Amino acid sequence: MADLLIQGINLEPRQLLAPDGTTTPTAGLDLTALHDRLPAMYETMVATRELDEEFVNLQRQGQLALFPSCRGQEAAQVGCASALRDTDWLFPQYRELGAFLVRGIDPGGIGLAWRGTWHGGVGFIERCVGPISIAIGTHALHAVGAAMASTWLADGGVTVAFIGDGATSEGDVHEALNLAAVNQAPCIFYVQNNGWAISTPLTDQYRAPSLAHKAIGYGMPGVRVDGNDVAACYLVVAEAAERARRGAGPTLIEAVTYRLGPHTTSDDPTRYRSDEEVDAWEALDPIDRCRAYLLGSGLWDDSLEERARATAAALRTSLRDAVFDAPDGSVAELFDHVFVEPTPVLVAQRAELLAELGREV
Amino acid sequence: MADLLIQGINLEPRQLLAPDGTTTPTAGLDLTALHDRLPAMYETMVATRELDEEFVNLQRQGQLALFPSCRGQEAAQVGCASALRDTDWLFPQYRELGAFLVRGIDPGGIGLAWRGTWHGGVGFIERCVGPISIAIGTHALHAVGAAMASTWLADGGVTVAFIGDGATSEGDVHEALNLAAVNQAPCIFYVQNNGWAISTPLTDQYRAPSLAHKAIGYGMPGVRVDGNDVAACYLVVAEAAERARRGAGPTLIEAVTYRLGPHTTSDDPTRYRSDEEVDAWEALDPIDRCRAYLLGSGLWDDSLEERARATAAALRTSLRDAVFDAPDGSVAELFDHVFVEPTPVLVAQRAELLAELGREV
Amino acid sequence: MTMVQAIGAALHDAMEADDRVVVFGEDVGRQGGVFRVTDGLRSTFGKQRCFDTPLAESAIVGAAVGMAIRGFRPVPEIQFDGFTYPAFDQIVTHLAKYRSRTRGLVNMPVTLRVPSFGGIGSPEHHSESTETYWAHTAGLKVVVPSTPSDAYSLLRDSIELDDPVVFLEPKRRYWAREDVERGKRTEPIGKAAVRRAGDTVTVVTYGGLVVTALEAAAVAHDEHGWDLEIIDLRSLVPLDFDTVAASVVKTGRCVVLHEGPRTLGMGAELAARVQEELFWNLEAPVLRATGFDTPYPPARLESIWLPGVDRLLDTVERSLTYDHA
Amino acid sequence: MTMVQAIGAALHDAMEADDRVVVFGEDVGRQGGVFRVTDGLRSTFGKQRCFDTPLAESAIVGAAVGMAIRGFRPVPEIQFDGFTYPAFDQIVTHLAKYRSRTRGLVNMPVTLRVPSFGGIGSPEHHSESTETYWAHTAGLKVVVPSTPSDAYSLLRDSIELDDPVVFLEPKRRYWAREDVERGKRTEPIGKAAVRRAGDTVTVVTYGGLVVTALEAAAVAHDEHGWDLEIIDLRSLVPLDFDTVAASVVKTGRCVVLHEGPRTLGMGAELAARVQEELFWNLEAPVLRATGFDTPYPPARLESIWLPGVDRLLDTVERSLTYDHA
Ligand SMILES: Cc1ncc(C[n+]2csc(CCOP(=O)(O)OP(=O)(O)O)c2C)c(N)n1
Ligand SMILES: Cc1ncc(C[n+]2csc(CCOP(=O)(O)OP(=O)(O)O)c2C)c(N)n1
Ligand SMILES: [Mg+2]
Ligand SMILES: [Mg+2]
Repeated sequence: MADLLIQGINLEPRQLLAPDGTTTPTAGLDLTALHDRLPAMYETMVATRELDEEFVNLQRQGQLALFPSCRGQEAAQVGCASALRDTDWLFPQYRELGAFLVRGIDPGGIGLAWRGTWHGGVGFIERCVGPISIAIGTHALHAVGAAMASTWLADGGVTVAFIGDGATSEGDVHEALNLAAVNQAPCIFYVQNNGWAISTPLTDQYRAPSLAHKAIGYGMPGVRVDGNDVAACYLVVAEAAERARRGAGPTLIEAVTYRLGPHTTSDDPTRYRSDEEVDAWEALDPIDRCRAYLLGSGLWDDSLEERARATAAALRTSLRDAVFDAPDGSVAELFDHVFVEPTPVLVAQRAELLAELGREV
Repeated sequence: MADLLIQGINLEPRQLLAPDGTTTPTAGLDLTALHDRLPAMYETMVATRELDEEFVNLQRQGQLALFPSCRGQEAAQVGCASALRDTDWLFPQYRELGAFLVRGIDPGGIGLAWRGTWHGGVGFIERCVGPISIAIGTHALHAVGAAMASTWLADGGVTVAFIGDGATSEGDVHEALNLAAVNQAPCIFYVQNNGWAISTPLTDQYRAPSLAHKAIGYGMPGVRVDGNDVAACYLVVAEAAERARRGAGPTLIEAVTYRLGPHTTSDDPTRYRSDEEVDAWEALDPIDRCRAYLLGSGLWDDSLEERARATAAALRTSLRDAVFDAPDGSVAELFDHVFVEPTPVLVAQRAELLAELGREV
Repeated sequence: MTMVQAIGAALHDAMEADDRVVVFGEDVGRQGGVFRVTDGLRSTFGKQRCFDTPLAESAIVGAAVGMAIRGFRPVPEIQFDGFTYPAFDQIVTHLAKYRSRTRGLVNMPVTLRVPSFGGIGSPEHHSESTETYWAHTAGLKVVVPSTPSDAYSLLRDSIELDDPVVFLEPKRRYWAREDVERGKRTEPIGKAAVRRAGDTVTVVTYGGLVVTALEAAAVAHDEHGWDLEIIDLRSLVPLDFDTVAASVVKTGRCVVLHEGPRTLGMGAELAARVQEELFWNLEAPVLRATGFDTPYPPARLESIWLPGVDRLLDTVERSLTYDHA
Repeated sequence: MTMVQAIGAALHDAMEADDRVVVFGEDVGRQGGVFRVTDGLRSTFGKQRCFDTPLAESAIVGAAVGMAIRGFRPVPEIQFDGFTYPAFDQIVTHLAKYRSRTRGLVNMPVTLRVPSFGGIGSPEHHSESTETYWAHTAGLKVVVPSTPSDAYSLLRDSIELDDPVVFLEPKRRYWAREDVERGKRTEPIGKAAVRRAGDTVTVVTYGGLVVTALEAAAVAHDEHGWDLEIIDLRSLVPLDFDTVAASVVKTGRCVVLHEGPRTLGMGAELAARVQEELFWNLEAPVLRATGFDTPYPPARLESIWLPGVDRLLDTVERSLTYDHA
């Protein structure tokens, strides 16, 4: 394992749960401290998986314009978000359904983004979560600004930016890492390295030994974690959050995981990757792994699975109810949210459009 | 010294010549191989220093709008450029007078940029040097594109991007480093860390152990070199160039040096830095150091100093002749260079302006 | 051939004709582009001439500048209109100005392909009208095809041109079909096309809305007996003002149709030019049928936000009934 | 007080009035800004409220967005006009759209200060007219003061506004002096000022060229007996079209004066609007006295490239002598 320590950063991702659900004998981390939390995380992972499927169904039924599945990344997302306080701000990319559910964001509000009813979704801000952010990498800077604000407010808050492997190539992510480091902002850069940026593999994305190694160039701690191990993700984020809260600055975490589904419902991954690769990662399913551990450690009881399925079913229903044939929203709203008070030009254009629509009716 | 090795990169800059002109007993590097080159580098450093002074004079006399002095950075620039072939492309920021002189760029052509006669200067491209680039960091990407082109052309060329410590914070520099690494482009990122970005000190610019450490996050070699040691700069660049030429990819070099003068002639550095700091660096003058070594190693002869002064004097004269009360150039040219063929709008506007000027006469 | 195929064919033929042409961008290699425009280029020309880049738009344009300096003719793709913004500085500061800065010594034969505009129900940032940003920037040519055969021809021309071209491809016409004769050039860049002759009102438009204008013209003719003259600009820089002027001299009325926000959209420039140069020919002001000064709407609202046949005909009617109120 | 001092005073007073106001950017702290605008703020308010950032413009704007989300009122500075371009994506994609995207839940009370425009012999990229880029982008307010007292007042108003403002400071007026009563507000954002009343021709301008227009008006009056009405827009978004219209109704003639490239400059929008709404009031087309469609020239050529008194008077004369050629 020593040869995996490259420039002080361990290439072997931190892991608590082995793929078969046994405990990895690593770093003396105490898993029992997590025992009261693991069942809830399991439940949320199952709900995430099922709700994700419902999103895909709804897209197939023409109810959603598009959907980016997070299948395979449930542990990375649920583990991370579960380690934080509800008042800690999260800045997601777009694929973080697991984190959204931890925060209790209404599935319908997420669905409205993918239906094309409202950009960014509805119900995020109220839960201290930034809107869905499609312009890759840009939101990392919002996270840093928000984290700096936390320092000034002395609110003990931590801010997390969710970033894809592809996103690390954008200039904005570099500027964000650097700005956070210079200001020792209480910010966590949480990279979900899921192997692909649409069709672009990691080898065309970067040449560093790992994405965690980028931390060195910013003077912040960098850590790789097994992104399919919900316990390890939880603990690594909890450590980084603790460090951030006591003023010790930002951390770059690379959660090594895999996007089991297509990039979005419009994508055909067979054009660029092999079934074998996908199968190998299917075998590392994060939910199975967590269930195996719960079973092996005596934490399991059948009501947990029932509860998980029930939660999932309720979320699916709530999503369907919210988006199925949902009304399109008002075009007037578009004009009303541009500024606090519409400019004369907007007032006139709004009236013009309403007149046009009126005439059409 | 072991504690200076942070994550495999040596914080102690590579050095061949100690400040007193004796040889530093480092890394078994053979200085004698450089003996036939050192006198010429000395000469160019002296010429750079003197021509730099002439630029400052001309600015004071109102002949130039602005000038950014490179005083103190002569070794970093001359050492680097001297280690390259004349057909290797250089992409400068704006302060690289030493490199320009190595390339034989006419001082007048440089002066026309600072006089405000022509953006970017005149006579650069002909010498495989990019125009003066004021938009910080942007030219690093041009260097990568040019380096990729070298690979395709199989011309054995190496491309160098000159970058300031401040520039490393820009997103473009990150994208450049990453793109070069992924493509193993024959490119050298040569950071002159001169302590300041206008009034911003290094502590507000980055938190990495050194700028060379950023190389780790791109999977390329990173090296610190004493930027006031012309021999070390030469050798470190020669090594990187050799590596690039044989297809082994890019290198990030941090030349640790100091801007002895103000940021530009408009700047008042007493607002942000102490005399003590400047004095400490004055004592490390790169030209004195080289002269001391030449003296101590028997390479000196008085005709060298004479030649250096004569070269410098000729360059000063040539600069004065080119810029003093130089004509303003033709406004028509502005219209002619926008496109290969001017558009109808440009043809009309050009005529309009010429008519206006005609009327004024 | 669809427009997607026509563009792919143009890239193929250009790469075949000149080995200095290189194609790159996000997902253009292995995947053949998210719209399959570059499908097959990597296997035909090798991964040196058609390659995937890291996810970094500024890098894509900045590297293209560097390649052009060294004699290549890069044809980078930006995956969607809204993702030209991270590359804005490289486009405006360098691509547009490099020739000037080097006093004409270094040309920038770069063709920046951008799947553009709205109308296909895309998510946020995927439906932007960016043409004002480029057309206002001195040093860029701006080309917008509306048909597959024009897409083929204008792209070949753009790649052969020694100036930088921002090539805006109307996504909503990507699947439009037309017989395209490979190798054949239509009119050159800088020449507008009169897509329908008429003498009632001049309608000036480009890209995806040319079809909208033609549909409106059919309705106008059938229902009102108006004969609209439909001008497809084809390039915004250079602008073929002569063709517009000839039409307005004939009709005395002009409506500009574009989908981006009205304020400082192309309609502003065209209105300014037309009234400056044809003041006494106008029977009514130049009017604008456009998108609104809001962010581009979510997919479900785009069809009512976008200017369609109704908005255009309303505007034409306003032009025709304009009087000394 | 110079305009530099007036802006500094406005920052000081805004920071004193509201401790959520934070000022940051390149060299604004220790150095007090390259123009000394922020001089003294760091020592008065501490380095948490006035600080130097790394050299990264996208970071400056992106972080401001994040701070605004958390309730602060950031007043970032971009050191020069041309360096807004690396931040273009954050400005257009986020600053302008965040309120819409969050359905009105998150305001963006960010005032982006940008020393702007040419005329002081600066090097490349330091003299850009960027207003078209912002005014065309839905969701941004664009404010351009022309006098020290307006600079003070408009900046205080901008900082208090819950919308994002791009605040373009005409560098060439930085050292202009005027008695500025601290704390006093002039007219609000969205209200143009008639700087000189007249009934011959309406001249619409803003920023550094207001003085040029007034000089031209004096010459016009003395040498030709023309009475120019000079309108200083003060803000481009919102645009006070009523004031422009009232003037054009009176004069029947309008010239727009701005220094950026003509194509799609503010003159295009104003010409389009004026002819759209005041067609029958016009005795001549709206004309434009502007910069040209070239990159901004090097310092030694700027005085002949920039529109000055002569170009404006030529244009006014063209307006007055315009007839049915
Ligand atoms: C600035 C920008 N460029 C391009 C795109 C198009 N795009 C959408 S997702 C994506 C890949 C993102 O990859 P990664 O960051 O690894 O996230 P993942 O999709 O794997 O979760 C690309 C290129 C975009 N949305 N934004
Ligand atoms: C994109 C951009 N932002 C800001 C500036 C203004 N500016 C000019 S030089 C400079 C500092 C550059 O520092 P550094 O990279 O360390 O180079 P040095 O001047 O020390 O040689 C700044 C901020 C600029 N020219 N370009
Ligand atoms: Mg990914
Ligand atoms: Mg520096």
